[in-house]
Amino acid sequence: MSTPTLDIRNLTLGFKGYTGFTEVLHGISLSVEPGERVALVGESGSGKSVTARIVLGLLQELRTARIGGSVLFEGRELDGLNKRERHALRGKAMSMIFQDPTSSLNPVFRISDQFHDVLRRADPRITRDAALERAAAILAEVSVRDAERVLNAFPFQLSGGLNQRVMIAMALANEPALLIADEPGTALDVTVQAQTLQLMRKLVEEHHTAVLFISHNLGVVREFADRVYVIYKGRIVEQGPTRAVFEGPRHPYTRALMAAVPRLTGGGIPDIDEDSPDFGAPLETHDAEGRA
Amino acid sequence: MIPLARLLAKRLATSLIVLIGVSMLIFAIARIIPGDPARIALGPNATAEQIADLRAALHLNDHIVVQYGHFVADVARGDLGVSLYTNRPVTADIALYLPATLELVLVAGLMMVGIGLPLGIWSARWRGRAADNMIRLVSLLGVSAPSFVWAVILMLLFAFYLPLFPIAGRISDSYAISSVTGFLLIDTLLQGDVRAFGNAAWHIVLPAFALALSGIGQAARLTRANMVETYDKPYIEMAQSYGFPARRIANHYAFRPSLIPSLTIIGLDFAAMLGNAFLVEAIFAWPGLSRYGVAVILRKDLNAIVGTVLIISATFLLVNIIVDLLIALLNPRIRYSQRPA
Amino acid sequence: MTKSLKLLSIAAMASTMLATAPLSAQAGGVLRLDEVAVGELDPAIASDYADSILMFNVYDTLVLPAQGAPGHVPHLAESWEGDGTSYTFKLRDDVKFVSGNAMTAEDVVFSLDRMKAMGKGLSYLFANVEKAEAVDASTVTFTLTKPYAPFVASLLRLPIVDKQTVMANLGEGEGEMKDWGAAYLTSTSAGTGAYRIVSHNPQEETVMEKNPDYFLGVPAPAPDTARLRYGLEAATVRTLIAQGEHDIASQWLPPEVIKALAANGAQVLTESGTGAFYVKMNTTKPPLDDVNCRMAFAKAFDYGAAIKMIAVTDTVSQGAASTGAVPVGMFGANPADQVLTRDLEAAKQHLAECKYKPEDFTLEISWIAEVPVEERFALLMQANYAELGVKSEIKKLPWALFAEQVSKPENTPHLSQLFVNAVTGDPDTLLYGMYHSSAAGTWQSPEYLNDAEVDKQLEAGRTAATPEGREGAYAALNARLMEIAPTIYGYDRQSVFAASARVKVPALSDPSKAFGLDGMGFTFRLMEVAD
Amino acid sequence: MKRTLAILLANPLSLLGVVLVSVVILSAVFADFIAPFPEHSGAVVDFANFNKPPEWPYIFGTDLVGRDMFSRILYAYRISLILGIVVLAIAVPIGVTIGLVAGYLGGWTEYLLMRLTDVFLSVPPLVLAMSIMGVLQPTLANGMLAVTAMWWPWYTRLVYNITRGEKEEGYVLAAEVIGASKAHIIFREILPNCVPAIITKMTLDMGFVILIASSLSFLGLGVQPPTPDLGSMVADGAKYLPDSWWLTIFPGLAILIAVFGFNLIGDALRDILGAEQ
Repeated sequence: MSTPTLDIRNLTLGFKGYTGFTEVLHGISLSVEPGERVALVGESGSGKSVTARIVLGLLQELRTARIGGSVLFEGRELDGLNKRERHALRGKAMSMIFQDPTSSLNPVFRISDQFHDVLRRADPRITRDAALERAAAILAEVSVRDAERVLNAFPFQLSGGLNQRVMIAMALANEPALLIADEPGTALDVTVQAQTLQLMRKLVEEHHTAVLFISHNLGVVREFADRVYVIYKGRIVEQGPTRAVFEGPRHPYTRALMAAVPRLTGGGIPDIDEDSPDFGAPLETHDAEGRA
Repeated sequence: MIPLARLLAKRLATSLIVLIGVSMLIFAIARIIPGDPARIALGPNATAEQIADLRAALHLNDHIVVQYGHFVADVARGDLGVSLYTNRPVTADIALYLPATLELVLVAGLMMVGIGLPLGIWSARWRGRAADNMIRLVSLLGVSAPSFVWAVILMLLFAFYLPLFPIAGRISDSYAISSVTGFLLIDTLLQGDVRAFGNAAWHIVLPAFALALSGIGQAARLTRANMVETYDKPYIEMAQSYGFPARRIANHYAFRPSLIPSLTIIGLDFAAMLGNAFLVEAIFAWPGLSRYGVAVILRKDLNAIVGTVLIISATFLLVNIIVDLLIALLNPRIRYSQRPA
Repeated sequence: MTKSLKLLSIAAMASTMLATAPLSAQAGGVLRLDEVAVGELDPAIASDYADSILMFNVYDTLVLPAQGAPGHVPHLAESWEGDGTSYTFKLRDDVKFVSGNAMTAEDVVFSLDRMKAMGKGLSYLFANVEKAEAVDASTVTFTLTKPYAPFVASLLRLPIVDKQTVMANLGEGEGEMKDWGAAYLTSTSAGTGAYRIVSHNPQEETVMEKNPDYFLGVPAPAPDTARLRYGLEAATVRTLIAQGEHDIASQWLPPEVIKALAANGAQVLTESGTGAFYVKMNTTKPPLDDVNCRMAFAKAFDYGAAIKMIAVTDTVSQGAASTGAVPVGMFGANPADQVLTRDLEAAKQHLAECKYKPEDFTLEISWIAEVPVEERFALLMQANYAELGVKSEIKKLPWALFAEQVSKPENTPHLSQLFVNAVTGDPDTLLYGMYHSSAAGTWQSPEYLNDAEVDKQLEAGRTAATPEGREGAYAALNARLMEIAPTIYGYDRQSVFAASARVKVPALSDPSKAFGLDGMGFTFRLMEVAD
Repeated sequence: MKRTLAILLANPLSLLGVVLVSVVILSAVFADFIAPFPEHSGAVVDFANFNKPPEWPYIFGTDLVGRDMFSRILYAYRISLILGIVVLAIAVPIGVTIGLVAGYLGGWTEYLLMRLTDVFLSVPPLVLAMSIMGVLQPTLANGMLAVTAMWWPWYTRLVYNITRGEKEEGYVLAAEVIGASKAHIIFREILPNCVPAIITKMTLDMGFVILIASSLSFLGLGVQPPTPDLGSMVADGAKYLPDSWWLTIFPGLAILIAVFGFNLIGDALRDILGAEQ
């Protein structure tokens, strides 16, 4: 068996604040194989976004954060890397797509400038012309026809869908091994969201990129992911192949999530009784598709 | 560029209205001064007849509205009248003193931007760390004392006790620089006299720094506050997740968007230096408009008061317009209010 | 902490002097001095000390004061004679203006006409002069409306201007003479003086250089260039001198600063004798319309503390104890050892006899904003009169505002502090303007005194034909002024200047070379500057 | 309120601010008891002890007529605080009312009021105050007037901006629907939402009023002697630098301490109350 692109083991996270220590992640484990699309599903505040930021190494720089457990990227322990090495991974070996494409692009710089900076991560000496050429090529891959106009524009001059494609193009520009997609396109129109997701799926398949897909939207997850982890209050409560989880949810939280599926655009947390003792139920693992 | 032109036209029109308002305000203030300007001007030994003549010549016997009419007509011809104090045209006096003040204010403005902004950037980048706390403390100290206190302290430290800088004036006596622009830093270079330029620059350091200190503090505080806010924006997280260098994130991705809201205030602060220059010029014997301004106010020199305040206000408005244009240039949302074709 | 700071400061000063020594050597031949702004270059407008320095160097007058002695000596005039209402002057024929034009009787006539027509500055000195006429190119006759003993002295204030140059540069104005060349003469000079204008900025600096064609010649050791700067802060002057970048400080430096400079090796120059410090009481305003109240305030004033305040060193002071209404050295003065002193008991007695009670009035003590030492006198008086149970408030007045307020008796403060000096050196120009009833309500006469006896003696003093006659008149005047106490005669003034060691100014350091006229000591051609 | 205070005292910087401001206020209030020479705030001269460097019992030295600098600085704080309080007490209601009215009513009222505000804001603050002081007699009351004249427009601007935002808010629209009077909406609905910003600005301004007032008296346009005033002390003392440094440095530092203290608290309040710039 090949080395997983991402292997998280018993990850814990806590913050030290004025009111004392608050633990946010209570020891989660998950893995993403090369080229595999894995979804991490949970409501907001469940800990899915911080997990992504730990993988990117962003939280490690926060002085109030206390991180335990281990994160292995392509077999290398992130904690064992120094700051510079960890930094070197970002934007090259792994990249990220955000929820709201328009506000994730800097409003005062042209797309071209920002693209140039992205490409410079892989090739620090890349000239502006070369960068533009490369950017245009990648934009074409995400079905952007007039790449020149888009590159020359500021984010606020483009539609949300177009910005989302720009984001996807940027994310894949440096051929990363891992792409983290944090609620991609939630801020967009449903149809546009669906289109861009499809586009993204096509691209990651072509590029054989592993994806950690973070979402609260099961409908989208079902379309996109090979495997699903359900996270709830800092714990993984259920995991397994997408089909298995969807067809036979075992954990009450997963079932509650399922009940909310029709609300495709998401935004809502399942309306269930959180005090139910069921929520403390142990991790449910689906053993389908040959995984032990 | 059409939106820019429209913006400029709009701001100029508003400024003109405001300037007319200022002229009325200051004109009214100057006319209700107790005491007879004619008598003050002619000095202690003037006869009643001479005073009556001068009053007539100054239209002082007319209704204030008529006086204002005369004044506006004169201003339209570029005539601000004759100073009752120096017996010279007010425009000539102002032309003589304004460059020195502007030079001081401009250099102070450069210091404010050149030192204040980097401090603010640095502070925001290392927010919460020791460097940040130091900068915050120092910049707050900077804004907490009037510029004359800084002038006195700087002078005492760096001109008296450690005589590193000259104590007064714009340039040493031994340099004869003919005035072309009135800006010594430019005139010396125009004459190709590098040593004189160095000497003039050496003279301007302390007064400009004393004047700039509160502006530096203000600029640093503002930049920091706005940048800290910006650091929470998704596009900064995006830049970080792509591993852009921290320095580039601070200097470009976080700084540029934060600069736009800061600029208005920085512009106002810069313009306020025109007034604060009065305090610094007094200490460093800087031959600028301020000393003239204080002198004419103390002597109730009508024409000169109105002229000086008008010119300072016009400069103030001009600075604000420039700042607005700068903001428009920096903020693509204003520059490209329409989508490009 | 004090000690270490002081040590540091001294060490720093010493190193400054060392560091800047080469600088001052290269300055060579330049004389740097300062005065209060503004420097007025137009002879018809010039009036104060700064203006006088300019006048005495870029212009000449028909006569000069004799050095170290009373009387006048010929200058542009070779000789003169007069009989009380008519004076005839014979002019030198070898004098040229800086323009190259020869100086003739026409220029003298023009200068007087211009002065009288413009009516500014010191033109009032010539109120009694009916006309001047050119008899021939080198003879001029002045006709007076009535005898005026100090006429010759007043000519010290009539700088002779170049008629041809002025006429060629008339500015805008109404009438035949337009502005009388005022616009031109406020920015440059048209005189015969030993120095000519290089540049002039009335707020900042006037630069003058030697006039190589001066009719008396300018001695080589005299400064080649003189820079008169205006409005320097005391602290600035103090450091510039310590750093060897300034030569003569203005007399307006506070005594403490002169003291500090003297302690650091600066020389102290003095110019004495023609003026005094006065606290003038508005005799029209209650309670000062009662002579007993005035006497009370005069007696309660602490003359000793005032003298102590202005002492510069053990031997030099900005003033000498006053002996009465006329400064020592002038006609009618009391002997120098008969000094006024504080007498609180007498003051209380006078106050008891005054028809106003202390609890019924508040005394308004003004001081001139431009003269910081007056604030201290104001505080001194406030404290002195508090001992009499008199309340007072202190009011700071900028000079221009003060001069305007005194034009009406009801606006004039109770007490006004003034330094007055005889502009021509003659007692008439000191006393007449202050005390004659016809002169009431000018900046010199906020007393609004109206006393027949005083008027009589003042007229006698200016018309008396002999020195003895004048002495008698002024002695009587002095006695009368002491009796009715319109003024507190603070002290006889002496101007003190701190100066660097590289200048020699005999007129300000050697009593036998002194002119006895304010500002004349700054005749640059008589100075020496070490190279 | 209690929470605000607790946070103020918890942060070392704002705690420093609270300490400094307390010192200033206590000095001003209890000057009569603290000052070694309370009579030196008035018409007293002591030529036996004039121009003395700091030494016991004159810990800050004496001035040129022999008065204790320390005592005079304590009394000068009293003047500064009174001036600051009075100026804000007049300027804030005027500025706030104009800002509310202009922001809520809009139209010509807004245009005229805001242009008027612009006129005042277009003269550099110090120059405006100087012109006014030049006209009037330099007294404490007139000094307050001059500073007030330059101060109110800033509150107008602040409140105007908030009001324009608030007026579109639901609660305002709701009040309009019910038919509440304009005065009710302006003062009862919108005003309370401006209060945190106003309070923050007032705290910061307390320092700046002291600063501007001292600048005015530095130029000789302020309070008259023998009333002790920090700005005029610096101005008078500056003539005697560097020899009599204590005449300038102590009053200069006194200004710095007071303004710094108010700024520290103002800064902390801004963070706590989350008021906008």
